[in-house]
Amino acid sequence: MSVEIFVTDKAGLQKFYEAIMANHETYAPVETFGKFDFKRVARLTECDPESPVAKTRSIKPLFFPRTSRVMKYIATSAGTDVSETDEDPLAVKRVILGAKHCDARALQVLDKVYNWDYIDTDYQKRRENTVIISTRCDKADTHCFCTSLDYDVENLDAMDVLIVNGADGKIYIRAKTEKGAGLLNSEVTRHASPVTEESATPELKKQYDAFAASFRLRMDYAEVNAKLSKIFDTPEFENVSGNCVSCNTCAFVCPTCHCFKISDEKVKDAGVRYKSYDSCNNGYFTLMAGGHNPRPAKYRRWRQRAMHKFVYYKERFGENLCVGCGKCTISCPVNISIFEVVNQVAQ
Amino acid sequence: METEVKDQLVSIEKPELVAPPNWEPVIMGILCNWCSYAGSDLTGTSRIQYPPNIRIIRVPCSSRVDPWFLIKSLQTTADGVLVSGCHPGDCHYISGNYYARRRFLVTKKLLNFVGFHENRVQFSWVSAAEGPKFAKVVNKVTEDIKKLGPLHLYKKENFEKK
Amino acid sequence: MEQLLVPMICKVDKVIQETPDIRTYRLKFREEGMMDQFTYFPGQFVEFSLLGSGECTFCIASSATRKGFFDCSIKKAGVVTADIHTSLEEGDEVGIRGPFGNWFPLDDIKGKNLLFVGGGIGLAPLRSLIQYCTDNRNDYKDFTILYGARTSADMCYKDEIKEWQDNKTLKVVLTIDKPEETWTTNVGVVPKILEEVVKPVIENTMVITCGPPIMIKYTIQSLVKLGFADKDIITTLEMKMQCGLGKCGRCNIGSTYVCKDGPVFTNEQLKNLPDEF
Amino acid sequence: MNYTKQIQEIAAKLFAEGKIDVFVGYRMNGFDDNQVPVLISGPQDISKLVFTDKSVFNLVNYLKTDHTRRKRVGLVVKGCDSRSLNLMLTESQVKRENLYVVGICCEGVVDDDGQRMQNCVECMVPDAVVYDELLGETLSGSQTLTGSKPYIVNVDIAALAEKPLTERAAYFEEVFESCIRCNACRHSCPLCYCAKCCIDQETATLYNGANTTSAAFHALMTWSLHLAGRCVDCRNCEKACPSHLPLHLLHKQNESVIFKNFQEHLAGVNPGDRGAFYKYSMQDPDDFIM
Repeated sequence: MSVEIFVTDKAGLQKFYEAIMANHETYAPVETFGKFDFKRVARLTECDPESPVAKTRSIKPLFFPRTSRVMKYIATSAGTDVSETDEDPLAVKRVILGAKHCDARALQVLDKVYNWDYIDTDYQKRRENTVIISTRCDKADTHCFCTSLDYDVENLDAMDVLIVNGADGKIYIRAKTEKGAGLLNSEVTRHASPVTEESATPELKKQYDAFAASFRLRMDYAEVNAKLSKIFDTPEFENVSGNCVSCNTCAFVCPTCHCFKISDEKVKDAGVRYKSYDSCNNGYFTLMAGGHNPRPAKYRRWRQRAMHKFVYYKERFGENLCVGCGKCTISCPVNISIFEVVNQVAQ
Repeated sequence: METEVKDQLVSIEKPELVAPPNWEPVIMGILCNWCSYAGSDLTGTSRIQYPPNIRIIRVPCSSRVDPWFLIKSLQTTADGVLVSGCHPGDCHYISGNYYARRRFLVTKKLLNFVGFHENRVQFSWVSAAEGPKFAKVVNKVTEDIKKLGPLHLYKKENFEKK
Repeated sequence: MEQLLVPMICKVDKVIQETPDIRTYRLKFREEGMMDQFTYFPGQFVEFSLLGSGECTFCIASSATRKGFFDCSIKKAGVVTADIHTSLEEGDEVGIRGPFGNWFPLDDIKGKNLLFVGGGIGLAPLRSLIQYCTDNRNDYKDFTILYGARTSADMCYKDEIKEWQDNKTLKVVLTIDKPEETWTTNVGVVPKILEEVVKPVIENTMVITCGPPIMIKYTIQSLVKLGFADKDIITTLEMKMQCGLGKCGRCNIGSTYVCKDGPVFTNEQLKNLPDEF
Repeated sequence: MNYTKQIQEIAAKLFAEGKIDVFVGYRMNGFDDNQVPVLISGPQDISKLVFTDKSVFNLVNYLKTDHTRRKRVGLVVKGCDSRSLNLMLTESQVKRENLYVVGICCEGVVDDDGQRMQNCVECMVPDAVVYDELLGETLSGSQTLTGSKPYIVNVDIAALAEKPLTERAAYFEEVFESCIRCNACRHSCPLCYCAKCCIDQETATLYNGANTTSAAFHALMTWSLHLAGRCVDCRNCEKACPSHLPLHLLHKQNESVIFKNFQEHLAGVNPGDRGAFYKYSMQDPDDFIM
């Protein structure tokens, strides 16, 4: 695929966004109660594709909804009738505007767990039918540490279209996948002019360098990973989990947390089975019917969370489960930072 | 397949939300065993007519009524709730209805605050001797709810219908 | 994945009250021919749903060599199992997903002496393997079954145990925790009986054990003391599971998903896992 | 308001005398000027302790965790925190003799943006009501319980109460729709100490794990009614909510109804007072009952 890079200005970008909204089912950050949620939008004025990273929720719910019906049943005298629920809502393609780098990366990480062994076809379908347009951040937030992890932020190909606010005031639009190229070919040409890769690269690099220099948090990922994998029994976990209030917020806002629970609800002879978010910080997450709980104490659950993110998932699927977005730290009522935790434990 | 769950929420008390023809409200009646339940008995034995929309649940005392009951009824089948107990001072357990009274006020105000019409939950004191009053109360509640129309707010869906 | 979470409907063919709190349900698929597609091996589990109440994980307690049905033994422990015990009777319908997980290493145990050590409801997965092995009796050498329960009333599969006792090619040792008047044989916890009464041959022997976590722990200790190699000790793990598909993250122990990589583990594998089961 | 030095001294003294095992206080979070709670288990970490007007979180919440259970605990409480502590004592959740309470005469705390928190503006009880040691000057406005300072109805409540019913309903629909049911509000509330919440009971509740708007309504309404007459308006729940929902609306609404109608009841002010629903008066309003 020949790389096509388009260059435009602010007004051109807005026209591009509007064109997308006119022709596609579009999701973009919409402000609700002081934070940005990805919602279906029809006009650019309703949303803010450049919402601040600290206040924006992840795009995970668009692929793994916070609750979904997996089946329904009706018991009749002739027997029980079990079926999947309703038809596919994702026959149409959709476009996500203003996704953050880390969110896009998170989906790449989640692909691994959803596609091993049993394949989650619903998730797959949602992935295939979605074009993700991502704007690179200009500045790191207080709790961001994506550049310290095991993936290459500069050349990330998790999004379909990358938008960069160049240091020269121009806006660069670049397709990263076939899907993205297809969207650009149909929508962007009227609002932007193509440039060669060679001429754009220095600007992109300059912007990235400025972005990378703005990080407060840095760590040596390989070292932390190696150290953590050896210290399962360290008492340090007890110290770092001390002021956790077990509120589960971190898992619910995390773009990569994928644990869920299955529960049944019934009204008389009919019922529905739900699949909804769950968190490993819940005391009863692993509680078994007989009363046996492998992780009864808070520090054990914290250990599971930290180790799963930084060690286990890497061991199993070759990727780090944490993408360094800092959402958990921002949402945490007592600001426990997973960055601090893993570093403190590793030392 | 439809996976993301969206409740069918319709803001209530909109004038255009007219009840379907022949619609009859369902009213949850939670009655205390010693006064109101006996009162409703008396209404029946005195052959006084009252609307059949009320579904009666007998509880030992009006203070047995957890505000949770009201929320649960409103979220399932009921379009309105009537809670009835002994007159102040007549409680079989001496002071149960005084405690209940406090809870009812707070619950009623809170439900009203989040968007339920104040007539959706109603309370009454009906003694065992007040058969006619019970009929009057049920008549009034039924009238009120009929005026408001069916309740759509925060309903738990009925899986059987789908 | 949602379609993988939709269960198939089975009919309860027979209910056997094994003990006051354990029932065995014999299940048949409602649709004809489904049973032929439902291939499973000893040690695998199914997700058993009492529709409307919820889903539970149970191992299959019968062997595929007995055709036409499969068994699940259910102990009353939590909300759903209590519902199952009170409401599920013959002719009722339940949902089944599965089979999931790995199974006992059938090739590895061929031509060896087998020692089964079970406790309480832990006999259920072993029963599947015992049935499989007795149906292919010639593939195996000596056969010992050690089974312990809290009291004689808590012993499940009483009829089947009688069959095993009558079978001259099997050696069956039973034990209960505390003495009872009518009980004439061994009394004591399983590890003690294992060391004092069974005295197993170590050479060419595979031990398969299952039971409550505490029993497994001490049984493995005494097996190691007796001189068994870690790779010859096989057990099945109990862990909270919900999806059975390696997605929901509940059964995660280290980087292992018990529902996919387990529930059957050798002691060698267990030693490499973090101590969280 | 800066009691950093005094609190450090008190903690050092307590550890030196062997009176406590854990001290619960605040420390700087390490990246900006906001603070986070810290549990100190020995004199070596005392220098971390701070207390300024950024000390927002209600530390009484930590009395229900593993790290403080069956231990002797020293902790810092502001006015609202001390009221929740009072309730926990009354409800027999903690033992007074295991606690060493440093009370603060609070001048009000500020949020992340440096604005005085709304609950502090409307606060009726700025001084700690339970303490072993009280820091700061008792403020003149603190003898308000008899009415020298009028009860201020929360601004948001007042604004919402004036709106028509349909508008209110629409507003709350959005609130309940935005709830992701992570239950952070419940876990961060010091008075939600039940081992298993009634909302999580498989058999008792209307919803079992579904994460819908009506389930959120069910959970939040039940929760706020369980806290009616007990909520002390510390706003831990709001700080914890990842969706930034205005949860105080539900609590303040209940509080204002209770204060107005039930003899100016305020939760947790008097020791031994279990809450508005545990007592009654003949004069309670009766006009809404037929």
